[in-house]
Amino acid sequence: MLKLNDDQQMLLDTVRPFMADEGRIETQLRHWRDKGCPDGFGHGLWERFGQLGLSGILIPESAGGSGLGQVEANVVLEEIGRNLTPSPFLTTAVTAVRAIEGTPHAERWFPGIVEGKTVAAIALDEGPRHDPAGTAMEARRSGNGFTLNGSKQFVVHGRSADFFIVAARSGGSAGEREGITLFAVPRDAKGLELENVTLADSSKAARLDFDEVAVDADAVIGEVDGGWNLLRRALRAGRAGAASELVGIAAGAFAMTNDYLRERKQFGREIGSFQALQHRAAHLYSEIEIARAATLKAAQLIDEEHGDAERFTAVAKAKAGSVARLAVQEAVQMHGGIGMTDEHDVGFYMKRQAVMDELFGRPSFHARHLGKD
Amino acid sequence: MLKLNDDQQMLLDTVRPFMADEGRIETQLRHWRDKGCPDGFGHGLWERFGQLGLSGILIPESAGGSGLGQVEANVVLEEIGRNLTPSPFLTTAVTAVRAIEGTPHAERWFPGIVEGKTVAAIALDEGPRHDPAGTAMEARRSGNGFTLNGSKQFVVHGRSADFFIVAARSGGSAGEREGITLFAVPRDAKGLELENVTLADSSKAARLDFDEVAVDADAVIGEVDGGWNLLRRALRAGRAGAASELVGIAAGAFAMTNDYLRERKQFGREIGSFQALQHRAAHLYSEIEIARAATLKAAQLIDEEHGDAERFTAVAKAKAGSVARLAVQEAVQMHGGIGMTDEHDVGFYMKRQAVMDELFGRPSFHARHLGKD
Amino acid sequence: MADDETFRAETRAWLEANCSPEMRTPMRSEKDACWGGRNFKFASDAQRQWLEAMAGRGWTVPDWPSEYGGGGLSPSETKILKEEMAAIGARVPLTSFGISMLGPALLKYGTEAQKQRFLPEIARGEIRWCQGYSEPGAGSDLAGLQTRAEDKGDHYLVNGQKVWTSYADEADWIFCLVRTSNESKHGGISFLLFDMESPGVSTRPIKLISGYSPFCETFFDNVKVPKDQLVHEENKGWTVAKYLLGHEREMISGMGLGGSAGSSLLSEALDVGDDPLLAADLARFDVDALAFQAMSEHFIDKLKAGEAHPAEPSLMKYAGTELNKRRHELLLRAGGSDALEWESERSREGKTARDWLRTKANSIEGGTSEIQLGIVAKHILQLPGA
Amino acid sequence: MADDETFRAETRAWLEANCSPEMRTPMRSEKDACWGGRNFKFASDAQRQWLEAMAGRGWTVPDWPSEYGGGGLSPSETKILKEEMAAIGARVPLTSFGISMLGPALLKYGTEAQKQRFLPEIARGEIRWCQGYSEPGAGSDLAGLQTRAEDKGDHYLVNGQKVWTSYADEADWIFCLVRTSNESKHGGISFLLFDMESPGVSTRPIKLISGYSPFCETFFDNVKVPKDQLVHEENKGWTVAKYLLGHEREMISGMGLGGSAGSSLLSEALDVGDDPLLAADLARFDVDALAFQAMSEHFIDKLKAGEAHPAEPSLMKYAGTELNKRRHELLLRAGGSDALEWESERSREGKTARDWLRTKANSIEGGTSEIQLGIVAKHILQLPGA
Repeated sequence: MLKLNDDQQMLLDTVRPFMADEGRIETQLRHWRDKGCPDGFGHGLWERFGQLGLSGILIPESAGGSGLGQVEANVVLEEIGRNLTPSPFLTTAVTAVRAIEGTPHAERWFPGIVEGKTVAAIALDEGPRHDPAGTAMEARRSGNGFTLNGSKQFVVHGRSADFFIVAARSGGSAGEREGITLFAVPRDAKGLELENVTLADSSKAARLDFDEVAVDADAVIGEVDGGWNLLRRALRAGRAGAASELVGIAAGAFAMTNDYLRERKQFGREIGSFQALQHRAAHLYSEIEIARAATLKAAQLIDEEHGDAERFTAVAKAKAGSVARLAVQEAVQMHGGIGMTDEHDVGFYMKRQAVMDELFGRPSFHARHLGKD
Repeated sequence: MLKLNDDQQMLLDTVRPFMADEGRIETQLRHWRDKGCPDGFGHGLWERFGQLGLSGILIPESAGGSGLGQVEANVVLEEIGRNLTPSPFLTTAVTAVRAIEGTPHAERWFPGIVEGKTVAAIALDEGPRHDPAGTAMEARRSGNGFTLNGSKQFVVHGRSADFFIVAARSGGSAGEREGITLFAVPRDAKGLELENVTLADSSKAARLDFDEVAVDADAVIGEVDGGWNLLRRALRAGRAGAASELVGIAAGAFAMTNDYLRERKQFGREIGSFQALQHRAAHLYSEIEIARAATLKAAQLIDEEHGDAERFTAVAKAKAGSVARLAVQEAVQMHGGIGMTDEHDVGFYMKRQAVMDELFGRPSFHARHLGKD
Repeated sequence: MADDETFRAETRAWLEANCSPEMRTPMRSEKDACWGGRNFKFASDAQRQWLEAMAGRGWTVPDWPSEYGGGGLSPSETKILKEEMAAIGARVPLTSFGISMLGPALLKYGTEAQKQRFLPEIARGEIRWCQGYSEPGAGSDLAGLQTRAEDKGDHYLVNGQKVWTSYADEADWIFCLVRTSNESKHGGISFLLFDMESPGVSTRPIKLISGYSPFCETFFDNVKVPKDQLVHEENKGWTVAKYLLGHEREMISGMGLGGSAGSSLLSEALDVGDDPLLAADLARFDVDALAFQAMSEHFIDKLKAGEAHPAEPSLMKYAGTELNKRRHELLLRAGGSDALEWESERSREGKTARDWLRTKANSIEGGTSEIQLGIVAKHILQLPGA
Repeated sequence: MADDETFRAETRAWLEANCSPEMRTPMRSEKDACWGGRNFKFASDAQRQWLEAMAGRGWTVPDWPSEYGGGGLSPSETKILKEEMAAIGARVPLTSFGISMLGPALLKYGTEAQKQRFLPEIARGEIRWCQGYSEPGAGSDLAGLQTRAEDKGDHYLVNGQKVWTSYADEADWIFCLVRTSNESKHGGISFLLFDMESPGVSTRPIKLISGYSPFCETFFDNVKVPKDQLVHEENKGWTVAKYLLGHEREMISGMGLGGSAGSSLLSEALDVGDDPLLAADLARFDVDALAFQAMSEHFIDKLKAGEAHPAEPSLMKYAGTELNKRRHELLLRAGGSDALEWESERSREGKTARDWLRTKANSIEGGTSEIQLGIVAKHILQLPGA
């Protein structure tokens, strides 16, 4: 059944009011931005995620988590998107958990994640565009371990991270899938320099410089030279999750706009009674519904370990990104001047959309590869 | 001045009523189609073009022509587009004339063109997509001349043609600009087989098979191996002309639609009073105006032999093609069911647009090359 | 669940035995479909046998009650049957507006006598139906219809004209909207059934821009219709019509889906030569087509669970038909000048171009895209004055 | 023509002598512009000298009459001046709403005394003007304004509030629409000029999503405005406003043009890495940008010849601003995650992202795209009820 089951619906009924209350723009995104918070999110809310069993949503019950799947993670992420709630949920609870599960690193880091205390960050991109196979950062064997050299960017929540999941090249050359190794690198590793960067949506994404950073052999996640499969598993979860967050962004911007259309009057009538706006709103609604269905399908296929999971994950990320872009553009335009002011929330949706559009690959990347990269 | 000058405006004031009367759908396109005319156009009208000085519009006055330029040819072509008038004007009076002017072939063929008696056809494409540099047809030196082997398609008005302008490869290899030679091949050449093909818009475009077709050295137009420049000159004129015809198609479909919007009632009011349709109509109108300006600029630059002429010709063909596509789609949709019937004229605009879109390169070809190919 | 598995095994075996190889090849066009009816010429014995076998089990309409000629299957059995048919590529045994449109309306609004009279004939493919909705001049404003039915005691006398009647020239009966009162626009419409061989009925095919004539104009000149062929109450035909239109939209949006889901990705299927801009358009189309495929599954699952918004078929109809138009624009462009040929054998008589033109009607027939957007704006988005 | 050539030669020589190298470098942003006014801080001596030299010849407003501080040039001379300035990359010496908006309105509707009083100051850049049109709650419905001006014999008493007043906090005077009658919506509006230092005027900057504050809210609390500062007749201010809006639209559409015409093709200028779909979008954008460049030339030539339809500036404003928004969407995407940085030195404090956000207002300010489309539909297409 391509719809939420009863348990998933119950989860939604819990998460939606929680996020709309504790995760709302006023008390989270705007609050931390105006305070100039260097993390860009509140650790208190992250601990609340832990108390509610959300931060450990993908972690097995045997390890103290909720033992749920991608569909459930996406339920949370759509609400995060709807409220633009800043949190390390996508990178830590979804992407990083999928990267290290089933490896010895899980034992070390899962407890802190379950509690909503630990933060992880993914250090993958090396240029302005997402290109996992293009990973060029050097991982040179030395002694018992490796020495890392190179730089990473767009490392979301890098400053707050307790550890980084770093993709580096131990063999082969940029462009090849073979030869990539994943490492878990602690934030205090010697030779690792971090620049905390504020993005357009007030989130923080670090740039990292690795200058002869030495790591032990046990820093390797999975197999040496065989990181591609783990990376794919992590990215699949991260991309499907990002798609769901984008659906939430689109739905949140649309809901705000539809309310505005019904209330705001011009020329003596509600602007929502103007047919040109009605048709655009109906088209946009239709697109959002389609993007949500595509994202749900991707999540279900991931949970089923289905062979089409990669393809539909790419479809979901591409579709949700394009639809969310249309949604925020229409939202700002239909709000008119007020939507251009910082005081109004709708502009936050536009900024967040731009960042999420790029994270883990933009729509054109996924449309082109359709899950093949 | 990027607008018509007084003389050009006067020409328009003559051509517009002429084409709307003698070139109209009922007496030309529909008439010849319903009669199953194998030429797809009326030779009587082509002679009228001659009497009015239109078929010789680009031919120097010294050779009996009107000695005018691309802007004037485009004035005629926009009216041809508006009325979907079938005629060999674009291929013969514009493209072929530019291919042979200044060569001995002009003396032979110009008089018949001036009279509206001679028809020429361009045999260039060898596959389903326009690709001049990809010309592969073999022109083998033999004796005093050449032997041609290969096939051509989308040879508009091929069956009616007195001669073909054929691009073939005397040197180099497919993909290179060097090594292409243009030939003037009479229709009765031995070894030349012709299949007359009806296209979606009821026009006729032959497929030609050259099986050891022997031609004399004087069949060469311009220099051996140096046909590229002549071909470019001819194609530039043909493309700019096709752009103008597309603007006419768009404008004709739009005018028919705008009239319909103002007359047709549904739900007790004119459908043109529905705001969603108003905005779409206004957007379309704006696009057509832009396409026309771009086409006029291309024509002016061609007449000035300006360095930007190639680039703006590409812009004009790409823009006019895309805009005309939007125009016919909106026209059919806004006409509703009646527009789907053969009895109504609006469907003819959609069919003609599709053919003109492809002729001398589709929008994506020109957007990509921007005059560089 | 165990029962389902038994049903699946039995069904598979039965299909294996009864569906001939010919009936497992894909249909190339509407012409290959089995439409049934009094005058239908079966394309082959295989086609006739397949219809008879399926109709014998009520499986032309598997989820209808068996007392009306249906299969009486549960939703999960119906799904299994469809899956098993799909697995061997079995053709639909009977294509019929009686099944997709009139039947559901009769099941909901027909009298017991009407159900017993008409439904089994539909299930067996004995009567081919056409739909008399649109009128010249009414267009999207369906309820603005003018065809009159005067009460003459035991019968109605029908006069007027319909247009866009699909295959009226091949149909046996018509279900038809007529005006029985001028007091209100929607409240003066009735829903009648009558035989196309009734005196006073005539049809004229409409030639389309694709060159085909699947639709007719249909004229009624003093046609007598017995009163027991009125469905639902007099002046309440609009209720029936709306219900039926919902089914039509589902069917059309389902067809839009069928147009793309079964086939491979355009970006993989088509050779675009050296045209990276077209390749880009194909890649984006594939994303949208796969996403819409997911939406179709989601919609059907919501429908089954009774959770779909009543206006959601409008959304599906809109999105599905616009997508299908775009698909054919791309197919045309990918074909280049080859695809512009209209009458050559090489181009299968212009199939690409004619199919492309045909799809332009998708967003007009069954309610225009503009009408669907208006319905979504009003009923789902609750926008004022929509 | 011989005269023109003489003028061109003289102009070239004068520009060569008077335009310093610094004033021949491109402006990087609005901040580099010379805005003039009482409190303007010149960025450099070169900037001041360039303004003084140009103003000295009346060439800040070359086509205004010389008795009002203009250059008194003919259209062809004006064109030559612009061409020669463009040839050496000379900066515009003075950026001013007085020049682009108020001036033309005063030339058409001002009294002789008003022209003599205000125009020379505008030409010399001594007074910086702002525009008081929009009000909170009115939005696109400009004529729905509520700011009241009561007739107090020799002066008006103005009370109310404006919004979206560009650089009100830096302006010296305001041209302002006020309501002098409630009898009719459009017929009760008057056009006033007054000093922003008048008692009762206050401003508050509005922070935008780009992080900048180029606009203000402006409040009027019992502001006294002498009656000789009324332009045109009382209650006929809407006529002046419409005339001026036309100029604003031309200017904005011209800016849209300037945003793309001067620069190179996006498909050549940007590195998109391995993203052929983005490359396809850039190629299509370039076609549209070059076509719009041609349209702009065509529009200007029609304007000069008096052949432009009065509603055509709406078309230009619509098309130009939508194009500019698209341009910045592409610039953002081409920049990838680098372009998302907001405060780093590397990103020039987020210039790409902030400029992108800024352009979202293009299709709102000066009349939304929806308003422009409505004007085209009504006045050019003559559609009913538009």
